[in-house]
Amino acid sequence: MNGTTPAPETMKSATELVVERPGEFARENYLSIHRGVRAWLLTKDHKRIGLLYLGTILIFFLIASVAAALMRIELLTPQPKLVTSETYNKLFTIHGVLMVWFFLIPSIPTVLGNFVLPMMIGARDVAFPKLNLMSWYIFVAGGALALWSLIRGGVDTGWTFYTPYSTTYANTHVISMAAGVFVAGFSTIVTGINFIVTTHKMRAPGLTWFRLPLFVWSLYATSLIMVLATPVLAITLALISVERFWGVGIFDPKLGGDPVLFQHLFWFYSHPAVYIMILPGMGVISELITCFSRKRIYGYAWVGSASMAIAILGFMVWGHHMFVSSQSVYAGMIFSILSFLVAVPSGIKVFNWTATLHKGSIHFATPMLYALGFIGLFTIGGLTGLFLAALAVDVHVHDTYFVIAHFHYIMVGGMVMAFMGGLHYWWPKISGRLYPEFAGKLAAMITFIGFNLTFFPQFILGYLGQPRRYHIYPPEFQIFHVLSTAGASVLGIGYLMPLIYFIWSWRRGRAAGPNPWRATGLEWQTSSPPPEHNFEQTPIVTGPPYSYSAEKDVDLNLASI
Amino acid sequence: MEEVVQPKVYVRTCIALLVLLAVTWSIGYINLGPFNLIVALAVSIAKAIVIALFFMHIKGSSRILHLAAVAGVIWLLIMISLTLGDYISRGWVPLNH
Amino acid sequence: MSISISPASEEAFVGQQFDDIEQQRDAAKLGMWIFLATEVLFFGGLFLGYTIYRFTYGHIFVEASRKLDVLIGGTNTAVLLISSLLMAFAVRAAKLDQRRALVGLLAGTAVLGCVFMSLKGVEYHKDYVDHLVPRMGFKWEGADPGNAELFYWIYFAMTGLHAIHVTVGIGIMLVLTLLAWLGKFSHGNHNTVEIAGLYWHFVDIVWVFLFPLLYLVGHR
Amino acid sequence: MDQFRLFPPQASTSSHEVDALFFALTLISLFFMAIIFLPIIFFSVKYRRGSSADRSNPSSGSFWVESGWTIGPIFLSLGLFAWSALAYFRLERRPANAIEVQVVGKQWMWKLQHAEGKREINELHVPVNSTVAMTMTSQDVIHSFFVPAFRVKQDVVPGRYTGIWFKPTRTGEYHIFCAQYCGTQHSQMVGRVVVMEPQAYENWLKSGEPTESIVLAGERLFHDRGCSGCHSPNSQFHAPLLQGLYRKPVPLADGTMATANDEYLRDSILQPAKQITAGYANIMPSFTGHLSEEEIMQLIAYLKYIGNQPPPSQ
Repeated sequence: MNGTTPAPETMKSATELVVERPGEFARENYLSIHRGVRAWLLTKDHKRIGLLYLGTILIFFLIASVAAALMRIELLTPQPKLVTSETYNKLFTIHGVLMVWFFLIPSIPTVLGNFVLPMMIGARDVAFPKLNLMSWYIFVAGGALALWSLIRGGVDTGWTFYTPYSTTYANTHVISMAAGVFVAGFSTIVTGINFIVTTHKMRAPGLTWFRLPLFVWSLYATSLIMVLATPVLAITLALISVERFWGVGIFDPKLGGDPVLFQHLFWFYSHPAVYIMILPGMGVISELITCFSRKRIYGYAWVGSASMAIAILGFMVWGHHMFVSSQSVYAGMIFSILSFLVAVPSGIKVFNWTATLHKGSIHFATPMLYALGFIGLFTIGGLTGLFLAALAVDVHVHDTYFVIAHFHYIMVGGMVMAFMGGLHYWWPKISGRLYPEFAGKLAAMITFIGFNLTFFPQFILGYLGQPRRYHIYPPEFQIFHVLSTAGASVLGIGYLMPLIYFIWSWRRGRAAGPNPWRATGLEWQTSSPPPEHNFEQTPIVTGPPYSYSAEKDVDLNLASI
Repeated sequence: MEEVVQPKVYVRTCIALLVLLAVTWSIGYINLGPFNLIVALAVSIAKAIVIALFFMHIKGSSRILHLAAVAGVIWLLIMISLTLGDYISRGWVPLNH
Repeated sequence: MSISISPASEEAFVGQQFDDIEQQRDAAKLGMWIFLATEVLFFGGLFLGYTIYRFTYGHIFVEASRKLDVLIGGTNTAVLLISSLLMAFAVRAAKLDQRRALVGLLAGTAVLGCVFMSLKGVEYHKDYVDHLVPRMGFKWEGADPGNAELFYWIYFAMTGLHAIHVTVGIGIMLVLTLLAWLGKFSHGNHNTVEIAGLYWHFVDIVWVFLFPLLYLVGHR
Repeated sequence: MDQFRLFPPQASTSSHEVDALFFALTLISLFFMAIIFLPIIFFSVKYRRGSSADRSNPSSGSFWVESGWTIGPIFLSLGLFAWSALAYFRLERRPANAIEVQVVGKQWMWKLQHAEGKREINELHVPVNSTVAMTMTSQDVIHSFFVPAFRVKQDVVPGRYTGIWFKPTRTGEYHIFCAQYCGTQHSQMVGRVVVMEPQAYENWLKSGEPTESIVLAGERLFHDRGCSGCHSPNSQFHAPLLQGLYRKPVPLADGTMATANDEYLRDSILQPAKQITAGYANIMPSFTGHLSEEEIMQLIAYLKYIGNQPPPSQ
């Protein structure tokens, strides 16, 4: 790249003019054009639907966090102090169900994806705006069912619903909870269909597949998993509900049915679902790393293909959740080798992000801190994944806190860090205003420290043999639980701070202008907040993405407060 | 500009499907051992392909539609083959010596 | 050989997010095909269960399968195949803007769907009388009644899920018949009919697999 | 048992093997963390905004570099796979001539029975330096038998048998946990393994009330439940003889072969039509619901005992 080329010149469009008006709040925007509750509830605008989703998943995140906090307080002592075993079991179930299906899976795709995907490809909206709104209503309906079963007394099966416990022995509201997840699954499917068709059919002129931003690639790979894995979860939950209701079914050992078959079906969905939870995060990180080191991504095609490789290979590794389930030894070996191989494309991404920093001009803005934190935590999470892929080691650490720590490093250390990073990065576009930078940096660092303090001790605890889902535990494990609970309280502060300053900045923040980060993506080539149909005129793309220049010093709006 | 297919294509397709149905049905009364299943599946797959090609107009569609049409089937085969692999090989390492 | 028709005032049906009707049609078709891929995996969970238990209890599956009514199952296959033919003609009529033919063909498809469901109902009742319904007076004279019950459980799950899809299909056909009668699909606005057709044909394909797998497990 | 530590005790042969792999993985992880984190820190300092570092001619990718960090990890992971798979295979294949223990899991306790008939609940006494092999099943939900000090774990599944084995190398008391969530008191489905000197173990076995051995209990069931009515040489019903059958190949009516192992015997009692022996009619009734899991295990122990005897000449 020629270092003196001004970045936006590769995106020829009539909307380019707005870039020349920094610090201006667009009066005519998607928020101001139609007012009132009715306009919001009937909106077909992908940006507003993204915000509806943001509000909804925040509610579930808060409820699930309260459940986590109660568990961590309870685990301060080896013997019960706060709740009964029954309540404890319901707490970890509600934490798992809400976090997985009502926060992590929808988080980046439905909030950030909905908001920026059409803008990133220069489209006026997604391909099926009505379906997009419908998917939100389906999601709300699913969430309402889940909350209803919570109000009626909760569920104690764990988020995995293993048979025959869930079908025959549990005395809690399994069917309504399964129905909630079943319904929410259809919202995921509809979103996935919408994103795939949008990416195929709605790209701006000149925007070829290899000019797509990597976030779009990762959303495409995610959508692939959403549409091909979620229906299997749906039918599996339907089967256990009918089995529970009817009293017999295909997993019933009394008929010669095999409860392990349930695990095959469940993990055929739930392992790829892990990639629904992490792939969009990886896409966000590619956007952040490039923007804040003012560099083109290193190895664009490799990072993009790695997303697709993860999406496809990720479907063939589910059996690594079943190494001690009495699955065949040989099936275990096949799943083990494939699990090792799926680590390779994740590694490629991490290496390329690191190489992107080389010869960059690195700005330590809040989104960049989250991105760097993501790389660190995701690397640890990924490497400990190798321990779980290694058959003999997995036998020991399976169903212990080692697994808990591993997937929280991926889900919370990875996905939530990426979600927070992305939310800060696109906040000026969403709200038209800047968040307070110093508070942002502070929150990012508190989150990072709190996270490690919470979950690192759990690796040690897991190797020592502390099983997961234990309400009462041997006293020699107490010190690690105390450390973990202390970390969780720090982590809680790290999450509460952004909630407060985002709400504050929604009205009081400084106007951001169309492109405060001097970023090159199409979503920055329109005013902030964007107009109802995103662009005054359809942009035409003539060059590759990420045409940043590290040699030219730019001043990002970092000292906004 | 939309193109429509001549009626006789549909009629022939339907006749072919009914003939294939007759084949499956009659094979069901002959003992072919394991081939009962294989023939039944082969005929079903043939029927499905005929329906997709002519009734659902996969013939003459864009490549992306071809991909979407086979993706579900490929993923189903991944699910069935890896799971069945577990059940087939379960007894290979005996529990007792 | 194919006949070409030219669009008339098509632009009225293009959504604001699309550039032209061509893009809109392509998007709708692709969306439907992806939805059908998810449907394959939705039924796929049941097909997996069937495969595993047929592998494990092949002997019992053969015996249990012989008690199902192959005449009703086979006739229903033919009914669905012919309904698919009507559906294909309906899509053609919509493209050619032949309103009366379209109304008749859509109604005919719905009627054949109802015939299928009626035969299914007769068969379910017969199964009930023969004590083949799990947990509802299930009786099995041979050995291993549990495994046989498992087969009928899978049979009812698979045909039941399929029947739900047929019922939804009939509902769609009835609504489309009404809309066609009101002239909503004229002048190139045939997208909806084509998409509904894809769904109907898919439901047909599922039955094409269910018939031999459930009714003709071994030879009879 | 109850003391603070950073690393679990190594008390069986497999614990050394698993720990070796664990340390190798830890070293590899540290290596990758170093080659990722050190450059990130270095670049963050050197190329921070406004520094005077040279930023000319940045690279945006190289085929050889990308291939390098793709192929290198592939080979490394294949090596790790081979190592872990071999160790897993040894964990799964139980050695011959082991002390046999039958385990039934239920909400929320472990019921164990030694071959000599001695029963225990949530406790397992075993001699040091001897191989112990357990056959396990559950009478309700899925449980998982986990002894961290031995690095072994195996789910206990209703409707089938799973196995686990270990060879303790140090005397002492170690935790038994249920690792698979099994309901309200899951975290109280815990117990202890007591590894004893061989002589102490012998004394322990003989202590307490005299017990009927598993084989004798099985023989009693074989007669009481009417099995001997058909499965005996002078029966008027045509049923397979069971002497000399154990672990032998059995030709089946559908032309395939089966091996008469524990699972086969269990299936033959509970689902007799699943595998019909060639030349015999499908006349045996199912005993599902008529025998408890312990009784089935005792019956199988007896079938094993007569199954290892030479078949009768007639």
